[in-house]
Amino acid sequence: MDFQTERYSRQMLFKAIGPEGQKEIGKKHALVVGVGALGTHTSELLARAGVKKLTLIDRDYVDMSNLQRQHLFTERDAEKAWPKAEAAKARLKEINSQVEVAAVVAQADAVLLEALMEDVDLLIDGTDNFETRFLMNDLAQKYKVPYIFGACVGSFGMAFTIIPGVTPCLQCLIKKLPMQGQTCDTVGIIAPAVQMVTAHQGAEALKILSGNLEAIRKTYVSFDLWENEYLSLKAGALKDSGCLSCGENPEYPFLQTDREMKVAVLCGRNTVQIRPAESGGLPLEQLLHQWRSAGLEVGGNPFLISVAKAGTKAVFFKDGRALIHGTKDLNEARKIYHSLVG
Amino acid sequence: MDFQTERYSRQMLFKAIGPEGQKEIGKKHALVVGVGALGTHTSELLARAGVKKLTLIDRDYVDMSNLQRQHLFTERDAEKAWPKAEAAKARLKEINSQVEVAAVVAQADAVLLEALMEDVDLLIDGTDNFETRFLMNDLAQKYKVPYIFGACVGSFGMAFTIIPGVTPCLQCLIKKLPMQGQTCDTVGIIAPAVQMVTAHQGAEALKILSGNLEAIRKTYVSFDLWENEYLSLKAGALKDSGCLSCGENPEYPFLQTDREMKVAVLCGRNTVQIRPAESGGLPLEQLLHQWRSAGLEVGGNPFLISVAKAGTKAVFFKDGRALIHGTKDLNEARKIYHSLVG
Amino acid sequence: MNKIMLFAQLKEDMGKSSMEVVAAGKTVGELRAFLEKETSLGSLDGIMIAVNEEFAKDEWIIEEKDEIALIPPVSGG
Amino acid sequence: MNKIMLFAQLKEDMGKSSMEVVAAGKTVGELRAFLEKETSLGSLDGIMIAVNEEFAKDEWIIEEKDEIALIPPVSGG
Repeated sequence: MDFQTERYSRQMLFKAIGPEGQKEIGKKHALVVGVGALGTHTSELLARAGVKKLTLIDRDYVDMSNLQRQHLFTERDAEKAWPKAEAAKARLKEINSQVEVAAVVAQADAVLLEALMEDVDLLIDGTDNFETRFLMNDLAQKYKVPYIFGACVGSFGMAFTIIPGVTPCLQCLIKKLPMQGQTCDTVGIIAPAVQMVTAHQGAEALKILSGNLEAIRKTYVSFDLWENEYLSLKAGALKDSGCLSCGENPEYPFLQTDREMKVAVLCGRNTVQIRPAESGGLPLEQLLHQWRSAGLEVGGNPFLISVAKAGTKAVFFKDGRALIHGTKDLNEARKIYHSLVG
Repeated sequence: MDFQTERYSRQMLFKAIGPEGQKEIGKKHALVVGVGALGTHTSELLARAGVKKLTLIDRDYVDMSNLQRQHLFTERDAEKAWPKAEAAKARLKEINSQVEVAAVVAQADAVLLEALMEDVDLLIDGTDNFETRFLMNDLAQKYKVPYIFGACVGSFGMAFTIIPGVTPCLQCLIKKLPMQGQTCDTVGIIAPAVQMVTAHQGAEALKILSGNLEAIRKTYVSFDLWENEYLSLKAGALKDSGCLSCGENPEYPFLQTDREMKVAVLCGRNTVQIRPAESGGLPLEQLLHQWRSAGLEVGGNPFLISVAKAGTKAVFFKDGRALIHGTKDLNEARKIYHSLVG
Repeated sequence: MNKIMLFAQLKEDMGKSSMEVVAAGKTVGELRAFLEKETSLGSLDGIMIAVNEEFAKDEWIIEEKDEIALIPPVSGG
Repeated sequence: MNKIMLFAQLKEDMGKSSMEVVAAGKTVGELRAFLEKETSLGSLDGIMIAVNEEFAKDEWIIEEKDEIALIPPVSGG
């Protein structure tokens, strides 16, 4: 048995994959958007499984609070504040030197992601916000590439496989950008919830990459590991022929750059302004409640709330707009915004 | 926020754990028996979660075929054939230098395990055979320590939390040592099945270690990620007051060293003889079928089967006995035995 | 009566994991509006609603004894 | 009739994921012996049997329409 055959022998012994499926996996390129908890787990899994290429995209760097649930990273990565995509790439190369890994340290916006789509076979969700998820959802539809959605918070999580032309898309399932304020920064997260999501994402990825399309899960999984709950929900009825993302006359709204979240430094001030893609507005009262119970220092009035966070002060308005005082760094401001709103 | 508070901040934000639960986790010692697929995942999870101490025990060394599903290990570990417990320890120290890690490179037999039990708070199942699981099950009962059972093969897996005095034990659930011949070496394994088991084992471990005993799962989970199946089965009815492991008059049969599997080099020959703990016998026909469909070279007659495997020839008799020709290494012989029979 | 199962923050908001409501005859959209108005769940915008383990559109009419689940999408990752 | 759900290698052995059997009135132990004798499942030693999502002892008596699951313990790790 040669080196590579030995390496993947247990995966090839699994009948539904076999040597043929392994060969298929070895030709495939997956784009992992977000290299945090979900993204590090799925990219480690796919590197070990022997995909041809992984592209990892993340704007953030490793910090101490990531180590509790984000694989691939060590204390040294946190001390050096290494970019997540680069730190992940370095470790993945030690794990499987045969896999091509491209690290992109940047904001995953529409222009960048479209430029990366050329030979991508699969989109994997590792992001921490719905803005980027809706963008990935549009990309999946426009380029006819499967997209494996996943998300988690606390002990709760969910996963769903979106196959263009077959299943409903994320926009069919969730009409509006959800802004509930439950994020890992407000209600925490335990690592097993991450693993539970990536176990589902990983199995779906192996089915898709090995050509076992008939095995793909048709249900939306939602679970709570602390409450010992597991739901597998049929989703087909939500497929909407009028959907602007996957319907008969798609417009891919999140690929329209004029609809993107606007992030800009306010002229002459140490403040970044953020205007979200949709102007559905923010449920200020609910957010106030979430942030207060997360132990954050909160103030405000009926028109706005202010929150102290990581040395900055973030002010949120009812119309969805936010000002992040104390920084001129656009990525840091985005990070704070998503860590508070989702 | 100091260093450690920041590190575990997202876990402490999770309400059921909180700062108090985190403090409890930081006082606890978990014994992980078997550092393969399950053991590497759970020990990484517990090291990241901030337990006080992990003891890792495994007799084996890293090889190429492990890398597809066993975390913590790299190509270099496989090239150097580093002992799994030591390779895991080295990586865990990079991940969390605050956690004490003891690596034990040895066969996990009754004498050794009993010697390790002194201040152990939790037993975690990372083994690949039921002989060792039944031993852990007896240990759990004798020392009143929770034991989190887990196992997987193919895309199929299971997990169950055993609390002495409360839940049925493994012996109540499975009366006899199962010998079905379905192992990772005969039907393969995909990494997401491993993650799915360890997500459950990890969540249960965090509940136990943080003192959230009321949240412990009372059901036996069994799933198949390829078939999209998930069962959560009530197990209480199987609790057996006459059980020799957890009943009213326990004998802890697997801690009796005269009942252990006997492994010995045959005098003057390059052959190891193995006699399993129980003489229930082997289902030769079933094993023949399994091995043949795994592509192994099989021969034999109604009284015995021979299988070629890893440069050795293993001969199995109806009474459960086996001869492993071509080695004098007891651990290698055990490994081959369990890789074929389970 | 209909059992409504709550998950994640909805469970916390209500302080319980399920509740009983008379929903038969209502559409899913009407139930959503009713719950927003009559309970302390707050805005259910973006919350997905499943009836008997199947996601249902807002026009779907709920029947007696149908089991309803409110699934909040969460954003972490 | 009773539906018997099969998992892991049992599914492969039978070439299907479930089968129908008349089991009402039999104990779980009798069903085990019956399946070993009348089907190609082979020895069910060590296979756990659940009735309506609850593991049952060998003496448990199966009723009409009870759903039965055969769960093989596997050894990998």
